[in-house]
Amino acid sequence: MIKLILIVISAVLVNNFVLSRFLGICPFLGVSKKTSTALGMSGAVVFVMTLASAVTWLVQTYVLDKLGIGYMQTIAFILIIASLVQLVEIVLKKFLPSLHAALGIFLPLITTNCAVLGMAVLSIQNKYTFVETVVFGFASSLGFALALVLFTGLREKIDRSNPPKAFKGVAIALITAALLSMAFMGFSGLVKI
Amino acid sequence: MSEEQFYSVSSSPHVHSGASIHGIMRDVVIAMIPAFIASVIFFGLDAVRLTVVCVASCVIFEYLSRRIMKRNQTISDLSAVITGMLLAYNLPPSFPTWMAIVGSFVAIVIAKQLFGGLGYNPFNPALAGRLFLFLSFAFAMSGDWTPWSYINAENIDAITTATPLGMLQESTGSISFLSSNSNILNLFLGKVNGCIGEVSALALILGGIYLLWRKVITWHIPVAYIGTVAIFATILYVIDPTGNASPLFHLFSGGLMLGAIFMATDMVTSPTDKSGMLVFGIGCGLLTMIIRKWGSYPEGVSFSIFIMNATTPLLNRVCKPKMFGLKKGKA
Amino acid sequence: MIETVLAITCIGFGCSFALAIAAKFFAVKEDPKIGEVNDLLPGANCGACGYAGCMDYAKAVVSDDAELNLCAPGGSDVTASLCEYLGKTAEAAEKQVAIVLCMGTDDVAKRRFDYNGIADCRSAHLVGGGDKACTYGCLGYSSCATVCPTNAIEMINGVAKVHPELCIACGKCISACPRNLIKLVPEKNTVHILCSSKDKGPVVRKVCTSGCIGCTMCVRLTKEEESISMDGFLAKIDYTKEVQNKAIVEKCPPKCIIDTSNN
Amino acid sequence: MNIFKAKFKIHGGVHPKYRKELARNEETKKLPLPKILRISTTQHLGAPSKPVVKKGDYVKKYQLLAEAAGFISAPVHSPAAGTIKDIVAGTGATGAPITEIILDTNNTSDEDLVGVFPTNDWNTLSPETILNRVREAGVVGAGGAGFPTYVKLSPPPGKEIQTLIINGAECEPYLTADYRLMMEHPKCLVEGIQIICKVLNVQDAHIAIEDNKPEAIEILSKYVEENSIPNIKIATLPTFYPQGAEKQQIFAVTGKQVPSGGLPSEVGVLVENTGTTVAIYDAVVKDLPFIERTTTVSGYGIENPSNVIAPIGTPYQDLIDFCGGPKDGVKKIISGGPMMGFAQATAETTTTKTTSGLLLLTAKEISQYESAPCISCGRCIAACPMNLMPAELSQFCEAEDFESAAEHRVMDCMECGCCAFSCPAHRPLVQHFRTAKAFLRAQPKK
Repeated sequence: MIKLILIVISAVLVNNFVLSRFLGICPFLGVSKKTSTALGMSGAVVFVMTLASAVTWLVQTYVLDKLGIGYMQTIAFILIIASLVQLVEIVLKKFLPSLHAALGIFLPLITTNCAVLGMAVLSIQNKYTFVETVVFGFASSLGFALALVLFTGLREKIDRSNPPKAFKGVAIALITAALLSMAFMGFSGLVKI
Repeated sequence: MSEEQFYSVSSSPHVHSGASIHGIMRDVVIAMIPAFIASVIFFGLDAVRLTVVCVASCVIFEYLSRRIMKRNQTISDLSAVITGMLLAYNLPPSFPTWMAIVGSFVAIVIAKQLFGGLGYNPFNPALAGRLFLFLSFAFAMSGDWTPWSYINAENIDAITTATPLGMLQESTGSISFLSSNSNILNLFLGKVNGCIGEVSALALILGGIYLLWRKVITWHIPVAYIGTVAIFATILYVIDPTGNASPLFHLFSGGLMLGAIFMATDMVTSPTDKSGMLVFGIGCGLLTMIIRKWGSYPEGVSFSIFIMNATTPLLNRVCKPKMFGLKKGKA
Repeated sequence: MIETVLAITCIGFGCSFALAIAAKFFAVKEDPKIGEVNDLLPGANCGACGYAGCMDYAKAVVSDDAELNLCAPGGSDVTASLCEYLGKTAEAAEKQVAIVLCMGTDDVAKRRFDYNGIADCRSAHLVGGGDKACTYGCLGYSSCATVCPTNAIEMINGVAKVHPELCIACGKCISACPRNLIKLVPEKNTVHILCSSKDKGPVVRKVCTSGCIGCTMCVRLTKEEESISMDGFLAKIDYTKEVQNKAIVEKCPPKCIIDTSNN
Repeated sequence: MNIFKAKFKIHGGVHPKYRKELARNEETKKLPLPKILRISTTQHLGAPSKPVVKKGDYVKKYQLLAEAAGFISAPVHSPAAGTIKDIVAGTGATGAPITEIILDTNNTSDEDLVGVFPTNDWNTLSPETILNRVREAGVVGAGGAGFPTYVKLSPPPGKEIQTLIINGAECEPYLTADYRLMMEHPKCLVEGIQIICKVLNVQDAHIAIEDNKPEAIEILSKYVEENSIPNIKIATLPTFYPQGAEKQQIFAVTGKQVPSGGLPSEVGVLVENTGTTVAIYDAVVKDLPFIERTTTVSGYGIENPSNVIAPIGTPYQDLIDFCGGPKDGVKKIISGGPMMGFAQATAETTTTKTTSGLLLLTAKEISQYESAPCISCGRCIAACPMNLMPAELSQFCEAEDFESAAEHRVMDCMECGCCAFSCPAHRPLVQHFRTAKAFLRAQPKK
């Protein structure tokens, strides 16, 4: 049980997917313009990552390992993640059309989101059990959501700042993200995992 | 009325309280002088060297960046001087000069001017400079040295190489000697190792009282921050007195006083609403103790304030005053 | 080797089967037109049209009839196919250009008080009616220039001036100007009366030396074409007609009529 | 004793330098009739009145010059006999265009007037006749807004008024017109209050006075004591700005909060300015139309600051010359108080029914705005009596994001100026909000 808590702390705070491992940066920068889209995106990512972690672990252990074709891991995982994202898109279009329109291009982008694939591959490398993988998937998507919401708050403040012309827009956002990741380095060593 | 002599016309109001940014910053500089005197007493020439270098380089960097960005000059509002002093207070006496200049560059140019100058920066510039130095030159920041004031101190055996928190971090056996009264008194007065500006809690508290009296800061952030650290430390101390240092130790050691009174209360990067300030203070307190207790760095103050700076825009959105005449609880 | 191929195809089939069920189960009634319009679009999802991808633009074109010429990569042939599909004619009317009807620069027009406040026309207009002596003239705090998406407006000596070649006639500057000095006129019209002051002659002369004093000289000279009429004490050009008699440019006493054909 | 201390304290408020001692001690003087009067037709909130005279007409004193146009409007009467020289377009104190009736009062006698029929006992008049007299006399709120009084005195059906508050706070610095009025005419004020009580059939009325005017409190309470009027009490309020604001005063005296966007009548309270009450008394008892009012001419830029009774339409220049002319170094001429008044470009503008003050301020007294960035120090939030967030609002307005400004309730800002007064970065906060409100008002109601 302790190990699960450690996994959660490590995934959310210590090696946060966006701020320490620098995975999933493009939706992180793309969707952080408005809080409503950021929350929508986080919701979609949590749903996809948790499901993806479960399904990819099952496929890895019962299919790939059984047949000894571990090298097919990437293709299989991408296939699963893509279909999960398609599922999310259909569900969102049905129940939350406004959010679906607001997210627009960033929803299909989750398929190529390295955070999702990264999480799946990492959980295999760390030899987690099934429960640990799902918890790790859920926790890392929480980490992504935390970083995204924090960054959206900051983004709305710096959108009102007036940097020199060359730094307007994404440049100043990247600098803020750098400072934010510097802050999160404070948590390093919090958990010996 | 001759044609040329125009009247000045502006929107109402036409009178003003006389407050100015320069006035506020001047009060903060005055409040930091006791800490400077304490640092000179304990660390002598190094303290003067570092403070002068940091303040000068901060002002020069601000002047140059405003000139390059073709913006109006703002070095007269003393905010660069304050950033310089705060950054210097966070540096150990043996810190090399060129690194201090790099720190000032990061603090002023990257953390403040790139965002457009005072008021636009989401993070406290002095903290950004300190964290950058802390993460890039870890060795220089925590280096072992013996402040000259120790040479002629009477209790020779009290010479310790690391800072009080450093010892707390590395120690494995019982550390009850850390919480002895004499050590606490040393901590309070500042006769102990550490960064030049943060050692003397007495001087910092004096500065804090001056700021409160001048209404530059309100009590909410410092009290919430120091209160949370005290409560958290007491709980730990009650659970395991040998393994943990006493609450008083935690209050007067490390950068807590400097952080709570001068860095967390930086107006630009802390919430504007009273309830937001309380949440901000409590957040800083929790994070500081978490990092001190379980984190790999001995000192958590800078990191915790820096992280809470990131939450300030969200706190500003959540904690809002209720408008007059909105009895029915509508936001 | 064969098991790999089999395994992956099984996973593929499994996923697609699940998606087929989901698509059926959560089907959303969609306007077929949107799909067809989407096929006409290049599908680059670049967002240049200001919508989030081509599907979104298609939806906007069909439901809330967005402009048909916004697709940058598609260019004119996409616009043409959209028009022909929707049976609408894109307003291929002649190109419109914005123009600022004031030339009261700081050297000719007087100010009446020393304004201390926000350097923005909309705000300055609200404080004491604006610091320009002429209550109709351009205040010169460049609200229109800041709002112009293509930076076509430049402030020259305190008065806004539109560069016709950069102007895309989006109309943002018209709503930004608190004194409604900016009009959309056909590009081919080169003669303009750069004044909007409705005050009497002597009042105008006191505040601005190049303001229209209502002497009706230009109206008399262009009597046959009836291209210029008087609106109170202000001469106004009827932009549906071309002004032939270019002599009015020299004859106009305050010289507030210009002809942009030469420069 | 009929004096009680108001017990509710409102949030925010500031303490500007009051400088009331400049024009507080002498008696109110009367301005000799100026040669030219330029009477504006927008003397009130609501539709401008329509002139009923034309160029060249000869008019008597008290004769109707312009009739009310619509429900919320008020008639304008001639303050003196004279010939109408012209009816022209001019600019009002706020800089907005107005129509002015230019009256030449050269060598005309003061007796040449339209007959007036004062009554010696107003108790015999029915509320309707009182209301009619108030409407025909063109009485408007003298506090600065200029809302037609008879509209205010006829609350919408179903809304019962329980308490009447007479606003004697006069919290704007420099202005002492109401103070002098309370000192010199307690009788007119008290009877005016009784008239209003009769019209609204209200039981108790409070005169709200700030505690920096002890003499006024003492005189009024002595007057009420002697004539044993039970239902009028005096509420003393702590002195700070904006104690005189309607919603704030209602809360301070009764503890009730007027709902956002609502009228005071919704909480059963009505606030009336002391100047307006005396004008009601003049209209009902002396049958005099609202043709003159007291204006405080003050500031370090005027030779001898004093309170002057001047007919409406008097050019500011005449008032300034009457008070000894300007000293040198006058940087600003302000119509009204320094916190909410309008700065003037020239001294040609003329007084109206709502001109409570005319200030000539030197550079030492006024402040300059610079659009320095906001350092979110929170002083404006602490000062705002409506509990809004001026810091955030002004950043929205700077980015022209007026929708978010509307969400943060910029329409509820009453432009009292407390935020801009206390802003260390000298940001023109009130101008931001005024621009946002003008923009939002111009938006078609979606």
